[in-house]
Amino acid sequence: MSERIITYGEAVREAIGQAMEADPSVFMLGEDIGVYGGAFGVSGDLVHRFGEDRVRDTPISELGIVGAAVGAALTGMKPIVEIQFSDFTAQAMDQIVNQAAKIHFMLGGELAVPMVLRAPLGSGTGAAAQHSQSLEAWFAHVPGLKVVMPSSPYEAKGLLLAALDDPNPVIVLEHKLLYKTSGHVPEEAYRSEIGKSKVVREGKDLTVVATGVMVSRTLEAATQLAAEGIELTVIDPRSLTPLDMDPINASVAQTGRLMLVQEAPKHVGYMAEIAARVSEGPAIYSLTEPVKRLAGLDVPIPYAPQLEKSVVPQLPDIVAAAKDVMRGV
Amino acid sequence: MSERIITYGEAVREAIGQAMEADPSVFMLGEDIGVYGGAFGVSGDLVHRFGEDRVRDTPISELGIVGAAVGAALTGMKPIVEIQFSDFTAQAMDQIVNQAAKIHFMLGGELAVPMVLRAPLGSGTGAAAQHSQSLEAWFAHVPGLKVVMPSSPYEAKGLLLAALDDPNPVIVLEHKLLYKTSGHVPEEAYRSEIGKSKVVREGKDLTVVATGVMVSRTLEAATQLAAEGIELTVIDPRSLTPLDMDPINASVAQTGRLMLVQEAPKHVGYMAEIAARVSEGPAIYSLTEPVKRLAGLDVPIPYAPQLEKSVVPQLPDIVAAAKDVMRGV
Amino acid sequence: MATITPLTAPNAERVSQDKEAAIAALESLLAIRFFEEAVDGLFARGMMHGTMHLSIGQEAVATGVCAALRKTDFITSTHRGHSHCIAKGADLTRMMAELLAKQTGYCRGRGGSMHIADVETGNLGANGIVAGGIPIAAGAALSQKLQGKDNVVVSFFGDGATNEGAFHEALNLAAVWDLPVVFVCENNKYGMSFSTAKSMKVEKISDRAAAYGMPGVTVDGNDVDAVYAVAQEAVDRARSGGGPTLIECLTYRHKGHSKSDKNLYRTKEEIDFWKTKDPVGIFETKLVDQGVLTQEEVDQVTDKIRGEIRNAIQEASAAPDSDPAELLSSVFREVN
Amino acid sequence: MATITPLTAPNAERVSQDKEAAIAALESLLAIRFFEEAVDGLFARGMMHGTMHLSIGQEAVATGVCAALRKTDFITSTHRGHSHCIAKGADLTRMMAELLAKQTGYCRGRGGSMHIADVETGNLGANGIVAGGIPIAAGAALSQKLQGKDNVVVSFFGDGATNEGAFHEALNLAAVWDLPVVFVCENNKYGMSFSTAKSMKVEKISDRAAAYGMPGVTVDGNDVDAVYAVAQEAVDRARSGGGPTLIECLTYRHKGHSKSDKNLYRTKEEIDFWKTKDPVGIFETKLVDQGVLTQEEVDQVTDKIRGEIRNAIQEASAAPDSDPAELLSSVFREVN
Ligand SMILES: Cc1ncc(C[n+]2csc(CCOP(=O)(O)OP(=O)(O)O)c2C)c(N)n1
Ligand SMILES: Cc1ncc(C[n+]2csc(CCOP(=O)(O)OP(=O)(O)O)c2C)c(N)n1
Ligand SMILES: [Mg+2]
Ligand SMILES: [Mg+2]
Repeated sequence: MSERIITYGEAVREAIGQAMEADPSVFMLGEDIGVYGGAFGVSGDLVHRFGEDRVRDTPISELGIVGAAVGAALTGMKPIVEIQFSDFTAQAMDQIVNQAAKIHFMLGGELAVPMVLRAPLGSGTGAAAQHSQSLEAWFAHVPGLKVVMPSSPYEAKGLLLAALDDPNPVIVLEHKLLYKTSGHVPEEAYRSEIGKSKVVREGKDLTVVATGVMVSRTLEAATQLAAEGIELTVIDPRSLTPLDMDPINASVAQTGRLMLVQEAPKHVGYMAEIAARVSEGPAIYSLTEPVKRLAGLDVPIPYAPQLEKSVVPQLPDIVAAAKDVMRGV
Repeated sequence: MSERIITYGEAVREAIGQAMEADPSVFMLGEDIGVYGGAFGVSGDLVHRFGEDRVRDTPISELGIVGAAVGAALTGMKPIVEIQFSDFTAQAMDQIVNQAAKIHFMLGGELAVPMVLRAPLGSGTGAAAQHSQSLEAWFAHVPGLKVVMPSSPYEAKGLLLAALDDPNPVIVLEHKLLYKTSGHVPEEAYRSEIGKSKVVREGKDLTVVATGVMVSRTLEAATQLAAEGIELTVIDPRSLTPLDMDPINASVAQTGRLMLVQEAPKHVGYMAEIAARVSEGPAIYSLTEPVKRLAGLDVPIPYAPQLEKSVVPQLPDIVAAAKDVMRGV
Repeated sequence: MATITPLTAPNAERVSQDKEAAIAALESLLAIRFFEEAVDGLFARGMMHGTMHLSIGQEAVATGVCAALRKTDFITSTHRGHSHCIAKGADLTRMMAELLAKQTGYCRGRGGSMHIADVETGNLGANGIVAGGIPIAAGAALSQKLQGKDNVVVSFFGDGATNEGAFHEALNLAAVWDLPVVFVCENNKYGMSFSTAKSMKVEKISDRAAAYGMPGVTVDGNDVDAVYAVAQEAVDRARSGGGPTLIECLTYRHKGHSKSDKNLYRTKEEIDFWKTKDPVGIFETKLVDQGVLTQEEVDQVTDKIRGEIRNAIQEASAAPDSDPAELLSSVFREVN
Repeated sequence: MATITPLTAPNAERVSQDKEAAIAALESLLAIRFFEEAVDGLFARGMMHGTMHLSIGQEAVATGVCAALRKTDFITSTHRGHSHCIAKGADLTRMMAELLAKQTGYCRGRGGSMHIADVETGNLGANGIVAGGIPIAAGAALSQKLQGKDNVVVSFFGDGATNEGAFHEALNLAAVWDLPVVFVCENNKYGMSFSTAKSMKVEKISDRAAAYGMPGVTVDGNDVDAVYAVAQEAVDRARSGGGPTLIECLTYRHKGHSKSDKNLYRTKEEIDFWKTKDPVGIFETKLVDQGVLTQEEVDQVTDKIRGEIRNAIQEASAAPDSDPAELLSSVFREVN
């Protein structure tokens, strides 16, 4: 089979298109997703294929939109909400956290909220502090939400289709810098399992867990490091909630070293959870070095390109940090 | 000096009253803080002392209220916003996170947002899932916010006065169950330092870090355990951002054992950060046992008293968990 | 099970003109009243947990509105939601069981007073968040439209809720999408302690409809007939594709906001005045005066409903307490 | 430094009737136009980072409104904020430096186009969040009132912003507290790609003022004189304790929403039509026609402003790049 190469953005669009073809209850709503094609071009031509009813442009009112999705999900539809920048989920936190996440449990289990909320996160586009955050830790901390972070075109499609099969609210955090990156994506509708971490590279020296854009960046680092004789295992949790620790623990047992890479600010970020889980279990006894967290600085994302790059782990930072761990510093 | 005993709620009120007397720029705004006296009775008679202008009842519009506080703070005032239940910060996350937290940095450092946002968190009152959350991890993760969690009447006053001295936005997360608890509170206006953890009990066997209502609950557990010959060091970080690890690391170096107690759901909760910090530093080599996190279950808070109690660490749970750590299970 | 006769649209202009509809409405008014008096008592005796928001004094709103609805229509409700729940046809035993933290309660004891939902009767849930249900109602209405169903959604909320952004965004969405939804504001003059006179500068909350280009109407919320009339018109409009309406029902709660209310923000005179406009008494008197029911028939209905409430309390009390064992497994709906 | 003559209230009813005020207004219009044409060019040549929202075509709004303001008055601005910034009196060099990611920029390179603030001229900041500045403006106005100052606050925002909950909550607060604030909506017919015809069902956005019991007025936003007239009235009312006003300025942006806009949602005809209503050209013509300025004088002003913009670019380009070294230390303001 020849590899079909498409972009991450196209992979998301393809997943939505296939879901909408297969299931009339699936529809999209969000700002500028119609004729504009989406702020990041993700919805593209979907409005022409499925019409304005099912690819529904909305007024600028994130709380209302997410609330509308909750109401639609409660009554037989399967909405996909697009929030233009994940920063604007701040506007909609009540509907996401106090409503969508809790309704199934709180109302006794008869009702459910099968909806998908997609939002791009991350820095690197010069959009500054209010358009560049990585807020995955917020959502991952809320019982009742599932949270996935596709790190490649393949996962962008597979995780989104899995999210659409799930009868619960699923937050899909896409990364802006990945939209235009390309990779192998099968044409058929396949699923990536939510709740299974994926080992994307195996190596004997150092276990690295990374999310979002940091997965491909870490893979690049791994290639560089391999040339210097350092072999990385790279694990992409894919789903932050639920989190599958098995491959991480297994790998740490082999390598004895653990590095965690995220774009979000370090303090109380998602990777703290993985460090905590390791520190709580038998894996802690396998560690020959302290855990290393490589994360964004605890600052808002600045505008200037040189500043923006300096606050988030870049390729050389990952390489250097891995070497530090190997050298025991 | 005889100990003056007042409640936690009274301590908060006293701090506000002293600040308002000392500084005309201090004022309060929030829902039902005027003649009603506040949903938890905290503002009490302040409206009679300082008038409706400075103890300002607001319409039900959390986003607007916090935004108004931001605007007032930018232009010479020092607002104290009360959000009735910390769950409703969800409504105001944009103003808290995208505005208040970022303005000083993002706008180049000339402007600042000296405001205090007080909100009660926690379960135990039968108010169910939308009125019982412990969302401290959200705020602690946001660069530009300081976050404190007073665990006693003494800290309620000291941390609030310190927050009011701070030229930055400070989130003060009070615990509902503590409002009616009493303790020693000096009459004069004193400050608790933000960014300094406090060792509230010293013992040689096990280091326990706890926040909010879990501090007093852990102290009770410590008393019980002492009777059985197990001596706990209990540390209250008081400020979650910035976090002071020094006493924690120092204590772990002595005890070799670390237990972390929080009410919030465990997954991606605040205590993961402390575990991660320990796992990253030399303290990891002092550990003779894995770290133990005792936290809320990863579920929304249920209504029924027996359910509500079962999802959050109670006194017997703390005692049992400490013994488990001591026994190495 | 403890149930009342389902509300029904009268075969006449007014509810009070059709004996069958009138009896159902009276049952609804009384069931709400007695249910809440009962839980008020249980709470006072420490037999109930949490907090409680009573709609005593506001019974005509839910009753009049739900008389205009079909069973397949949906509602979203509020923290002060017992009345909506009962008027839409909920089982009083399961409601009571929920408040008593029983496994047989509507939410299996997880929700309590503020979170009762009833799939059976289209109640999408009470809501602890002020204005939280309004966007959800818009979404449920969008869902009906997309599915080509002719169900209507009613969203109940208070005066205070109209100051929340969620109200604004939801009404705008409903308007631009011509959704089959009716927004019913129960203006009881206060959002907790804060009066509408202070919380907004409009004379009538229904004036806010103009900001969304939708019809707005204000009605005496203590008069079942009046509420029914405007609700029926709005529901018809919604069902026939005419889009949303904002209805403001002027009413009053006799009790405090919740259990912790000391009533410092309103006068005894005001409360007494509104007690003279008691919706239950007004409706009873009207029925007897108009000769639709005799006083004996009213008394019979009263006895029946008292019996149902007693029944509900007994059945609910006998049920097993809700069980912590199953909590963890039900945060997520199982993936099939 | 590259500055223009500060805007000033005319000694006449209209700006165009007072030579001094008219020159200042013309400088403002041209400075906004040329500044944005310059950054558009720099962006196209890859010399600028991030994104950019241009207000070319909307210059009369900021100019007319700020002519009615004092230096001590405050504004809150938007993602499309260059015009407000310039009209309020910002230094063009520091603005340009910010866009060029320089240490000397208004935000030391941390904010970029969407976050310029200027303490000096009372600009509390552009805002990347649609409607984010509106509640902040209400708060700044509350602050003036509490401090007994007679400053006024103007909040600029777009048509799309009026669909956000933040708009609703802020206007309501301003109304009930009688705050000295003027809400200026620049209705350029689109929120990104979504037209007001689809995003709301009101004829005029100013009709939304009724929901807050405040005056609302719609004005030709491409006419400096017309904008000034309504702004002056609203500012006077605010300053004298008469409370807030909602002003809707009808205008149009000639350029796309931002750099990624393919303009698929509007027609060439519509764009061309609005170009015939260019606020800069209209004002120039009026001044010459009315004999307030000669064409030569207009040309002189034009040359002066072109020079200032060139100057700004040169000075800004020569400044040092913003420095990562100091980032970590300035997340919090130092505790004294
Ligand atoms: C978002 C939010 N803010 C505040 C509260 C606290 N609260 C609960 S009910 C209430 C008053 C609501 O007033 P209104 O909408 O008029 O309804 P009523 O209680 O009068 O029925 C308040 C402030 C809440 N539950 N949710
Ligand atoms: C809360 C929020 N939602 C969405 C966006 C993305 N966005 C930026 S500008 C814009 C359009 C704003 O329209 P309008 O208020 O009319 O202002 P204009 O761009 O026309 O000046 C949108 C949707 C945002 N920045 N903030
Ligand atoms: Mg009310
Ligand atoms: Mg616009």
